[in-house]
Amino acid sequence: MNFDVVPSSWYLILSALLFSLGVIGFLIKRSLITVFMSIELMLNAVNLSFVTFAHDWHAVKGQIFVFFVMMVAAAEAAVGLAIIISIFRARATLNVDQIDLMKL
Amino acid sequence: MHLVLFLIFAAFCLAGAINLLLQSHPINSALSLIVVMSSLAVLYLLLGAEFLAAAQIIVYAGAVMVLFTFVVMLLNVGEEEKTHGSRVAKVIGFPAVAVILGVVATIVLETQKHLAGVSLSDGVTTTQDLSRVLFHELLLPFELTSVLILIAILGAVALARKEGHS
Amino acid sequence: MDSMNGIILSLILIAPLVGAAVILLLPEKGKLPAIVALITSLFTFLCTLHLPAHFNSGAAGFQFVQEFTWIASPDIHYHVGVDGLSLWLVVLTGLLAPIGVLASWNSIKERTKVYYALFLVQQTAMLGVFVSLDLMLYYGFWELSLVPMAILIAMYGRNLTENSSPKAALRFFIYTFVPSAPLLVAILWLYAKTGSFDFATLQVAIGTHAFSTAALCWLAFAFLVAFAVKVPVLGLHGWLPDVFSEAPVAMAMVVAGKLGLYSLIRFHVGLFPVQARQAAPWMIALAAIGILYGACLALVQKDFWRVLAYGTIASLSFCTLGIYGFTLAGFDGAVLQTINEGVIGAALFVLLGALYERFGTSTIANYGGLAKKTPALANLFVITGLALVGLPLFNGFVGEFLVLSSTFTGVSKGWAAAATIGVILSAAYLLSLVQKIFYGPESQAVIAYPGKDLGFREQLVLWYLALIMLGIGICPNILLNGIESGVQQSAGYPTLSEQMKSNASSFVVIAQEVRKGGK
Amino acid sequence: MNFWFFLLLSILKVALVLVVFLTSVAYTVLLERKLVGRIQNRWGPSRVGPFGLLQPLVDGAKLFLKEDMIPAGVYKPLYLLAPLIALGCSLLSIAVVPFGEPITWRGVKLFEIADLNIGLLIILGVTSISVYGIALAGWSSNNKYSLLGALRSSAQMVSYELALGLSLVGVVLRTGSLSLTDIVKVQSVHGIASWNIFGGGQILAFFIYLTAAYAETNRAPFDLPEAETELTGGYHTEYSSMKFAMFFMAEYGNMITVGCVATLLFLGGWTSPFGDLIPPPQNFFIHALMPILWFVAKVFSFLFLYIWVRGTVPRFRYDQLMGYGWKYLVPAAMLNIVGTSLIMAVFP
Amino acid sequence: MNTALQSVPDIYRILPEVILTLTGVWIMLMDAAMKPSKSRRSLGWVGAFGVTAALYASLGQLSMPAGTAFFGTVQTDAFSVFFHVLICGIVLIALLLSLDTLPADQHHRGEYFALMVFGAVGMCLLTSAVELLVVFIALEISSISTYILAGYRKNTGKGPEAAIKYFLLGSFATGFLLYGVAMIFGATGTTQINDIAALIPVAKSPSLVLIAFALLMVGILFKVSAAPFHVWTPDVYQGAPSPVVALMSTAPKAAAFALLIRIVYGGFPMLKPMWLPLLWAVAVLSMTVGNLAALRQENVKRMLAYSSIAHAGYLLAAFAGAGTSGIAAAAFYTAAYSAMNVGIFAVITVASGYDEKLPLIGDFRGLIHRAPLLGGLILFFLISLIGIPFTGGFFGKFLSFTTASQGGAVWLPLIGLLNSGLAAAYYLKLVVSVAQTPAANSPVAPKPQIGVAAGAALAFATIATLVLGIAPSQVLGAAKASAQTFATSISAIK
Repeated sequence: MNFDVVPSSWYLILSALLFSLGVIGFLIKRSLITVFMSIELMLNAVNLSFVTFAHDWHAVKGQIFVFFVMMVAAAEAAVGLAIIISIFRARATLNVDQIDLMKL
Repeated sequence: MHLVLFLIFAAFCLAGAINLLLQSHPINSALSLIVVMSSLAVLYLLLGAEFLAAAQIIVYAGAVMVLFTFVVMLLNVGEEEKTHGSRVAKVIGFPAVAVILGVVATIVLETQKHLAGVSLSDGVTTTQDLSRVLFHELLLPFELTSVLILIAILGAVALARKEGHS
Repeated sequence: MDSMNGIILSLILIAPLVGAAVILLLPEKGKLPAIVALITSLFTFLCTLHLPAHFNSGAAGFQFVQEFTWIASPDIHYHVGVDGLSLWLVVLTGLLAPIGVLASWNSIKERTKVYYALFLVQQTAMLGVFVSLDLMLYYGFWELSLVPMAILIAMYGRNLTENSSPKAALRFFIYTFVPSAPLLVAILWLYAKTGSFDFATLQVAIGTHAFSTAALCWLAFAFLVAFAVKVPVLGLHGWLPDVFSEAPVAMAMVVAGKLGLYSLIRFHVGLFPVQARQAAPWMIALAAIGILYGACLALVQKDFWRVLAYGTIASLSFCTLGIYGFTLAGFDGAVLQTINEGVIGAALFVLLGALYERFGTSTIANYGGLAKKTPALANLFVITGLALVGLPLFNGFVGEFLVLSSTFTGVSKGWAAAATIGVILSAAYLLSLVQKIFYGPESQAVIAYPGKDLGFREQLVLWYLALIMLGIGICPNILLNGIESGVQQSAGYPTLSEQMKSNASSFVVIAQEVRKGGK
Repeated sequence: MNFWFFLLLSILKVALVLVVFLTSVAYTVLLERKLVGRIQNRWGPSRVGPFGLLQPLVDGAKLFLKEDMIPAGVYKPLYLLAPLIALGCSLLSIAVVPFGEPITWRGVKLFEIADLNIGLLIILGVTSISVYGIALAGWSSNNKYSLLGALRSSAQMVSYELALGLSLVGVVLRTGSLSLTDIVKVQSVHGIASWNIFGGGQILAFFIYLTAAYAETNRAPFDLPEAETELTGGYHTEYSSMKFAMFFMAEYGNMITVGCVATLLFLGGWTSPFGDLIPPPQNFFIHALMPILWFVAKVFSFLFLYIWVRGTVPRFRYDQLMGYGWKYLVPAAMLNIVGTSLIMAVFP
Repeated sequence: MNTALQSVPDIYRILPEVILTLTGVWIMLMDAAMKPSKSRRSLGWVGAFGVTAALYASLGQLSMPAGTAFFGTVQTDAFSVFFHVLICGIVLIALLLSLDTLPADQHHRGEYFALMVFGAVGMCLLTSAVELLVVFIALEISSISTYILAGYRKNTGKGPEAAIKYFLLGSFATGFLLYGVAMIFGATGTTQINDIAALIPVAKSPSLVLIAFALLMVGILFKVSAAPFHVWTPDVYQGAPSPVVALMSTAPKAAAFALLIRIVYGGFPMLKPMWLPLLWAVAVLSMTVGNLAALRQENVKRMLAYSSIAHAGYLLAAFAGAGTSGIAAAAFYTAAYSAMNVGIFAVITVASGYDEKLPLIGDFRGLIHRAPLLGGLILFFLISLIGIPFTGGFFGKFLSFTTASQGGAVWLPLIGLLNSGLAAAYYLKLVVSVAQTPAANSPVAPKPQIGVAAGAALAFATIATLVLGIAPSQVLGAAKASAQTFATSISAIK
């Protein structure tokens, strides 16, 4: 086995695994802030796919996509965390199951 | 060498991600996520994306996650309460995740024959190459990001500010 | 005047809308909205009278046609016209409008603007149904007719204290709106296959066997159900009693009957003659049972609105019976009876409305011995009742006779007998109603009543209606000529094509005979 | 290149740099105490060894030997992790700093642990990570002073990181590279005249960098995270003995790193201020070591400036600090970028 | 880049977006320059003016030949103009509405207006983007601004809840969308929508394309709140301020539908055998789920939220149509839906205020007696939502179903129309409530005042709904022209 070459698919599967873990986190975590972190994990997983594909195609565009995803993630984080702060002020909890003023 | 590095950091990634799920305190989850992100940065280096690796550290680990920990500290968020959550989400969600993972993995493995391997020596993208495309062909999206960030700043201020102050 | 022919139908359609807009724009001061509504409806009525005046009963096809492309693709046209079938229905609608306004004159006291505006919109919608020759346009008016009705029932229902009038409105709307979904699908399917919404085009396309039998069956069924609910045919009548006891008088008198019956003849029988024929045994059975059922239930009701509701089911079933007998005389009778029902029903509603207005109750047991205090009311009630029962010289007789005799000779003696029993029963319920309200010992309420008889406005309306009943009863040919030409030409062409067209002339002869006998 | 040889040499380099770095950290502390003492008209440490030169060693020994206390209420894993992160980050960035001429010996660069195309970005990245050390320390201490200090500190660091990063863009624009070696090389030709701070016209950038660097390292006049009068010790209130020493070392390590970066980016790095005026020495060893001397001298003068400022400028108020950073430094840095690009566009 | 469009400078192709951005920046600058105590009303007018200017600018784009700009990242054609005009119209109405209904003591109205205008930048761009990178960023611009606006009522607790739900689920969906983009990039090496269509036949792996498409669909269907990705809608609509709901229930959805059309017809035309049944299934599911859930609602905004899910289903039915007619029907329905939905939320805003003094259906009891104009308008828009003829709602539904039955799915209109019947039941609850006489103990909100701006907003929405129902030829023509764009581009690929 050649120790200097790793198949691209390994990276992609790692990415898929991370993505799935992110989705699972989104489903099972009960604190808003960790739910949000799970989303960040998903985005990171996607980024890994992008970079792998960019490497495979020798296309810079894939990397730039990742760059933009990062910027957007930063913007989203700013807004998301601001929302989380405002919800904490209003409800004094971050538990997903207690954010239920509007249930039937 | 490459294989070893890949395995190590992939393991870090996965361990971090799993730890993110297992930890009940948000700050630990955040730190796990930082581990994931930093390991990803190394993987990017392995894939020849050195600018992205640095950006990953600076933007994600250094800015986004700082914000997260900052908020955790500011709100003094405690341990996660163990509430059962939505059963429907789990009943549908987990099989769906398994299916997605299975399908993607199968497809990826099947596609592997069309993909090249990754080795350290090939295809390092220099920052110049990156900027050339970024400021030329993708100028419009780049400029658009400024609008996005403007909105984010505006929104963060608008949302986090307490009512009654101007 | 002939220059008017091209636009007269559009004028009839637009006039009430303009009136509604004027009412909305004017301030709500005193009787102003009512006056505007009355003027508008009278004007519309005058316009509708233009139609019989210039109608050429000998000519084939539709008259007063106006057509232009409304939307190019999908191919929807503004296409209106009348034939003998719709002619008198349009006139009837025009006639009932001012009556409705007068009937609401005192009973609607608040928010008159909205009331009269919606009333006039409803007017347009109903007229539109009768004159549309493009299926899409037709469907538009058909659906539009539901809305003002539902809102008016909800807003101006009689029992405002409880939730009953909104419930009645809801029930009415759902009952009529849901079945129109399959109707629209059927129309859309036809359009997808033929690329046209035009009535005549579709009639030809279906007549030339462009579609599979199964498809036609479903289409016909979709049409049938949508219309049958609106009539209502027995089994689909659940909305009617509620609406009758809740709706304002002017609305209740037009809600049932003519729209559905007209649509059945024009679009079910007219478009799908073969399928209609297949459905006929069922419809006849339903109709005959409906007559018995309605009359029987009417006998035992304690509330006079409900008596009227079940009585209406019975008399509308009569019309259905006439249609699905597939005889020319039956058709004539059905259409005539539809018009009769409109007139008589209107009169009854005005009468019962007058009672309700005076005593504030619709429970029959609260009345008794009223005839002494209000002789005019009693007289008019009796006259109207006799017309409904089908006393010779009144309009009800001609229609009922045509239907019964044609059923007897052309369809089935058994069903005809059943229907005849129904007629007798309806006489029974009406007479017992009259007896309970106007005769017998005076009830508490009646004793307490100061004794104000019908006012001038009410008398005017009722005598006028009574005159019409009598008029139609004495010389039904004025109507029947037109109706017959319409039935023959539009609904009749494919309907009677197979076995009846060959001996259509003989049926015409029979019909003539019957009519002579009627006189 | 032999892999094992590369590994061995790398370990050697790391060890050497580590030792030198830590020693200089210790003596920077001494330097500060002495200098501040002089500024305040007193002696500073002078008892241990000649001129107090052994003072750092004794201090170190003391901190090592002190009782290791962990308060009861702390969140232990992070409480222990935080000083490690702080020190680790402080040590990490020195790895990409080239101390001298890029002389390679058997394929390995001698005066630099790792040569990367994106050395500058690595430094920025590591700087941005170092926030965690302080933030986590403050939070895990379970003490309001610590928390407030940490919050202040992380907010301050995140804010000034922006100005710091932007101030470097001008330099990068002029060089067209993110490699520190390349950045130094373009400043080497005419000596002091071609240094970025003078010849490159980056004096504004240098000023911004200087200010931001003070804030990044939590040094006076921006030492609010540990303003004794309000917050006692700030984020390290609950730390003592060795763990405190780590924070302490991290702070001074950061100072040195910042000094190195300033030297590389603005002051011509290891090149001589006389440029080509003095012909390069023929002797190989002098040729190799002279640049290191220049480098050390420049870093030293930067540190001197650091301490001088600490001794003379009063502390800012927190809102002033934030306002200054966002309202003046960031716009000024952007102005610098625009100006530099304009000049480069007009005079290519 | 083909030669024909070199005559048009790139900047003209994004002129509406440029105008909107400048307007937003101008509002922010003015906001900063004004004294805190001063009324921010004028800023709303500035926004309205800017949006109108953008609307005209996009109409002006009709005169230039269809083509791409900025290295093939955006494309202006009849299609983009159609949706630009639609979105600008909606934002204009929402701005005018906010002008009168935002509480006077709201200090941060400047930001509010700026966010609306900036959001419009993203939505507009979404309809003309043909590069997935631009799509992504435009989507985020529109989403983030709506997240923020959704959480604007901070004092109730419901506002932040709405915002967080919208935000978390929105970002979650964005994750899927991005994963899809990554996959399609991996399969074809490009992220340019038109190139994707050309490169799919030579893609690295067909299954990669399929999974990419599936993931993209998840992301987009979430944005249009089609079942089963609709769970966020009711909570968000309920918690967000009413004028914001008027905006976010229509404009971002319109943009997302435009994107859906671009992607399925422009990017994946050869997968039609696959996505057609998929979209049908989603359509049926959406209308059924939406209507069934709406039946149980007591809260007006929640009910309308479910109804909007159902409407997404009706709209998706149009996709069944063959080629251009399907696109035209979908575009038209989007317009009709937007007109009536923005209308009904506008009326509800005026009637019950920014803070929602009348949350429940029962609270609207007797509105028509208290405020005949508002009550009448509610009835009118509800009638349109039910789908009664001579309103935009009917004609849109009609077109959509006609297209579906022409496309061969007769059962689809049938299900759709039965659903309309179901829908009528809950719309009528509100109709009846509005028309009823007010109960003695029903909460009486102060008699609503209709200001100039809100009046204009209501008038625009009403006229649009009426025109779309009675004389739709003009709009339909525009929708068809826009569909033609696709016909040409699809045939160009084949």
